[in-house]
Amino acid sequence: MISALLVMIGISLLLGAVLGYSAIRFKVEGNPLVEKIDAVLPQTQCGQCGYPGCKPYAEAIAKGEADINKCPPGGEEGIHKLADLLGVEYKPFGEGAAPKAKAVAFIDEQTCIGCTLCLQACPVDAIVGAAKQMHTIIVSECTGCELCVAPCPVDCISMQPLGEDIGNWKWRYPTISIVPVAAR
Amino acid sequence: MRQLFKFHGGVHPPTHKAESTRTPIAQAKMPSRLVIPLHQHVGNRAVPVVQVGERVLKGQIIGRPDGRLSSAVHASTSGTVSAIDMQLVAHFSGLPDLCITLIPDGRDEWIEHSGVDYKQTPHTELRHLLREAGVVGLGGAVFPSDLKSYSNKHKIKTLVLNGAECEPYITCDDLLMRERAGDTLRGAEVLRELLYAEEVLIGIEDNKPEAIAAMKKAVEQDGHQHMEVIAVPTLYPGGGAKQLIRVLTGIEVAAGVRSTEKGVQCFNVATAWSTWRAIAHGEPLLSRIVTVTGNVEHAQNFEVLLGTPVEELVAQAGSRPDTNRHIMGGPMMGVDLPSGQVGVTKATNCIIEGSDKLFPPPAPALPCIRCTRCADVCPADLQPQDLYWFAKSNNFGKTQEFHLFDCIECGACAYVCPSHIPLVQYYRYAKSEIWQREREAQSAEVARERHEYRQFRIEREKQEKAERLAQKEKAALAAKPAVPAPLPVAAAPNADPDDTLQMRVDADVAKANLQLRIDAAVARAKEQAATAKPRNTDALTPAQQAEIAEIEARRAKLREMASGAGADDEPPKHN
Amino acid sequence: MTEYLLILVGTVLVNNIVMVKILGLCPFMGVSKKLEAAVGMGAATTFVLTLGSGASYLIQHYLLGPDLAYLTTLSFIVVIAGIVQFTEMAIKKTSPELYQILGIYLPLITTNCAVLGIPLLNVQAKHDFMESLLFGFGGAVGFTLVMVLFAGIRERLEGADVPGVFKGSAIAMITAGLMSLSFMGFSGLVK
Amino acid sequence: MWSSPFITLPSSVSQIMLRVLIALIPGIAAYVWYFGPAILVSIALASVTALATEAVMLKLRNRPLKPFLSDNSALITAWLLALSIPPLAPWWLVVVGTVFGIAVAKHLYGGLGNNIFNPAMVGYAVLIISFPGHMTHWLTPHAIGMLELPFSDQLGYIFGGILPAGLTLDAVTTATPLDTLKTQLHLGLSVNEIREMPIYGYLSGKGSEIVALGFAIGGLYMLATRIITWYLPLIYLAALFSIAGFFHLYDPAHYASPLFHWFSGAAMLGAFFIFTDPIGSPTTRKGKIIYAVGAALLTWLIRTFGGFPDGVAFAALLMNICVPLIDAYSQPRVFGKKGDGK
Repeated sequence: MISALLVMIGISLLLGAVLGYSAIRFKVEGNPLVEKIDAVLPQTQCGQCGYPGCKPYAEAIAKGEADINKCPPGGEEGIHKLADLLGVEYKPFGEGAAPKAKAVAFIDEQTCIGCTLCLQACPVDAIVGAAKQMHTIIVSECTGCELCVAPCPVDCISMQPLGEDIGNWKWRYPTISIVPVAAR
Repeated sequence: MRQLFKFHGGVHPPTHKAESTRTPIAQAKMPSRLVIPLHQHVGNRAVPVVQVGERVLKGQIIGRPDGRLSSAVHASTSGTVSAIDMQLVAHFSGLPDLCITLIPDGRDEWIEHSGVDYKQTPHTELRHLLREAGVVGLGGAVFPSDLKSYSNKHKIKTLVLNGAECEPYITCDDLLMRERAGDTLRGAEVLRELLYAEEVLIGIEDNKPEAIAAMKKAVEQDGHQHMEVIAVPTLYPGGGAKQLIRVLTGIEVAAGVRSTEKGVQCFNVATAWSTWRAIAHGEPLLSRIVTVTGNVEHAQNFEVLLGTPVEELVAQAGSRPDTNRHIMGGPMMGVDLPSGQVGVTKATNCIIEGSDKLFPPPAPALPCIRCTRCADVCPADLQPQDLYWFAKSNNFGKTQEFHLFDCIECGACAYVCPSHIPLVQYYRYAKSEIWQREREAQSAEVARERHEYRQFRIEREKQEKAERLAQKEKAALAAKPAVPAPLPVAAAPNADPDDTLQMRVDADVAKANLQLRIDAAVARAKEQAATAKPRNTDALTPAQQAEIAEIEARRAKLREMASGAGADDEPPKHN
Repeated sequence: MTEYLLILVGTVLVNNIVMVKILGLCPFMGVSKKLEAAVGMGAATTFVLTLGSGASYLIQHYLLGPDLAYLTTLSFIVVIAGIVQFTEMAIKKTSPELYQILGIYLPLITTNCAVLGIPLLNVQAKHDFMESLLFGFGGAVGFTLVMVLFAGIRERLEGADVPGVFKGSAIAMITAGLMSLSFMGFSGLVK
Repeated sequence: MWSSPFITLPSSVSQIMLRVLIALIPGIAAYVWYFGPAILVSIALASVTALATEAVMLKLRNRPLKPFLSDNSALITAWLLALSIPPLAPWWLVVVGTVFGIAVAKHLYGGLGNNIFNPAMVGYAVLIISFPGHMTHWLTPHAIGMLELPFSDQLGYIFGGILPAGLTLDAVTTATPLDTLKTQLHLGLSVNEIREMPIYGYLSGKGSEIVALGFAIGGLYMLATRIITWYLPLIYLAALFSIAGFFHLYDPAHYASPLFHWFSGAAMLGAFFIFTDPIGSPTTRKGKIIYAVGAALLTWLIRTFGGFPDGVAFAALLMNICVPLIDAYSQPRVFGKKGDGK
């Protein structure tokens, strides 16, 4: 009985010592994961995930506080990428959080009064203008986050879906195949 | 006898070239109107420099190059600009692009032009002339020739002149070489000078003996020292630039590598001819030779003004009534044109009139059985069955691992596929999806930078404000014991506590004023909106209203969180 | 020498720990979606198993002996847990990606029945030290081999037109079954 | 809109598969000549079962019937399976094997082109593991002159399980030449002594060696019509020859000659019809070579040391497992790129 105890205690002490040493030897600083998650997110900074921007959301995911299916602009593919990165199961979007077609904000220049409220709301400084001057959207920088729509006191901002032109046209998935293949 | 090299794979589709080589090149009739796309080349779209209603002369620039990688567009004949708008163009998408519509006046009146002696002209000047003349690669790639005729420090040993013309049906280069060998070689000589190339190898597939003979004769007659006409085996896609370079020199130019880095440059024979016209005669690229063949009464090559609507062109060859499609280019890589109204462009080497009899609609595709017939014919040594497997399941990362971007879309794989899978379409689909993702990743990167900079800016402003306030208070504190001091200078105006107070009041007033102004403006705008048109929030569906409410709620939450975060951060510091 | 070779061939192919003994299925199913993950898991398991077999032999022979045989399982678990902890820390430091990919399956090597099974089988078969090491190493190599092959198949299956209800784990299980069927071809090769 | 290329060669999957079936005919003809028409019964049985299973599975998977039933791939599976099992076996043996092969190994993976394992070989493996007794009773060739069951009685056994009074199955059947060799070697006889037994002919078993020759002729037809490429079958045969030859030279009393290996069991059938199944073999040239050598090694190992009489089916299945990995690591050099294609 005593010998059994001694043996177990001995093993435990030895392992404890080795593990204690390696805990110091293999110490890992920081969490490089946040950067990786942030790189997957679409950077719209729209806050639809419930966090004030993409980086905070990435931090929350890394800490395990947030689900991976809270980013509609990232689309299904974004969730798949996050699932792959984190080694977790894919999770579909919740009710009513489905991604919308990409759109950019458009300011009706007739109605704009130049109040600068939308300038303050834009997370990527994609609206130019000055007080009492008409504002306009820099289409190429607009992420389509919709955060400028609500602050406008005269409701002159609307979201316009991006049309297809020769520049951004994409080849379609071939359809004449008789075996329908569901995209993953 | 020169040693020739081989490339992997290749196919032998029926050539159908004899139909259109029976008669010499004919001048196409002046069309009723010209639809000239402003984007006929690789790079940026040309910028229109004429107005609607303006009269232009033949050869006048109507579209200026935009940026370095771009080319000029000219009026193909004299006439009046009737529209500058979106028209259907020869593009896989079938989408419209910006075109200039010209109504010819029938006088065909040239703008003043003259050639130069290329031997007496500096190279930069020659390249400028090419750019102004809108000369681009006429083999189908339409890359601006001025950029290609610059070796950029790389020593060019060989200039390959591409007269292979491997695609079935197309014979425009064949006829060009038969009838205009002299000027073509002169143009090649100019390009050789520009590149300081040691030799010019003219590769022509051995199914064009007349063209080979004509070119050989011209080389002899004009005494071109560094030129050699070489018959290469007929094998599709032996006329691809990379493949022809491989066959003639043994050099392999990988995807994403410029051939000049390997000491080779390749031009199409028609480009060489146009180069000569542009340099020696000052004639910009206004027309090209187009093969009209397929389902027509008399297949033939025509000299066609750029912008000529395809319908008017094919009518001259006697397009048969059961024609149901116009294919621009060859049957292996061509574009199914969206309409007969599309204008001929610099890339239009051939128009094939198609019918269900000539090109039966594709059989339904069966699953891939991995028979590797596609891999056996792939000229880029790819594994098309694997590319297909991953493209089919949207596994784009894997397609790139299997070198999707080395695919030249020659169509040999789909040609031999016993399962009749539209392989090339899968590759194009995968490529454009990857491009889109890259675009998105880039814009996400930009957005991230802008967002981070904005946050940095806001933080800085906050800090500066805090510092200013702190300074003021410090100054105020310092000022109090300084009051008895006789020096009024020490009491800086803004150091006065009353002053600070005054400022705050001012700020409040300003704020109030702003609010007033905003209110007034809101009222005004509302009035205006009410009279002008309904507000965008009027007449909303309940779903939209719910959406707006949801966005509002999100914003409110954000504000709350932001202010919460701000409170946590006081005093401001970076962690 | 021949004996050692036979042990190796026997454990890698004929009595493959996953395909024939059907041990260690949870990492086999769990970490075989990606080839790199499978290779990483195989390497980690090989490390743990080889070290574990050696350590458990020493404990069995020099610490426990016949008197304390009832402590075998308990002490083996403790030792294996210790080695897994160590491996986990080492991987976290050297390859954060692999650490992330392996995720929960890395600490779960502890409860991988193959990892406990092999030292226990060693005891049962009365292997000497060298044989124990080889048996552990061979078993782990066999585990890695089928993991990697299986991961290759699963990567390809992602593109296959598998009927809806069989997508994912179901077809993976069937594949594992058919692989096991194929491995029966080795039966009789080594006694 | 339709995109280029607008022209294709007129070849099709069903045509390729049909040629494979045609190539099997010389071997089957030899089979009938030497062993009687019972094999035709199992081929017919397997074909009907295969098509029916295919149809049911397509229906269940909601796929069109016509293009897949007419692609002839199910027939190849059926024929190969029928040729691998003894003709004198209860009818349900063929049916179970075929159903399992087509339903599980083919359609659960997504049908034609998607399977990992060769369906016929999966069916065979399931049968030999589940019903080993039924899988060892092979017909004796006419040439030996042993007691033979008339065809009508064979039918009676296949469909009714009834043998004529006073006959046991063992009396009218025999083990395969490969199986006999293995058993007798265990009993201490040398290869040469065993080869003196009446079931052996010039190279291998009487009759069965001619059947193998028939399959080889069919294989040459497929090579000539470019249905298969030469390196996979020829390298397989060459590798099998080398391995067997090496050991035969080392100890002729215990290791059979390479030609015996070639013309015994399913080696020829495997070389030209099983290993060359494009869906279950690597696509790269290098990969095909690795695959062929591996298959030959496994065939010989299992035949010589393993517990099963023939190794071809298991070699095929084991190599099927390796194919995705072989493919991944044997990518050829891409045009213009160095070595590994980077």
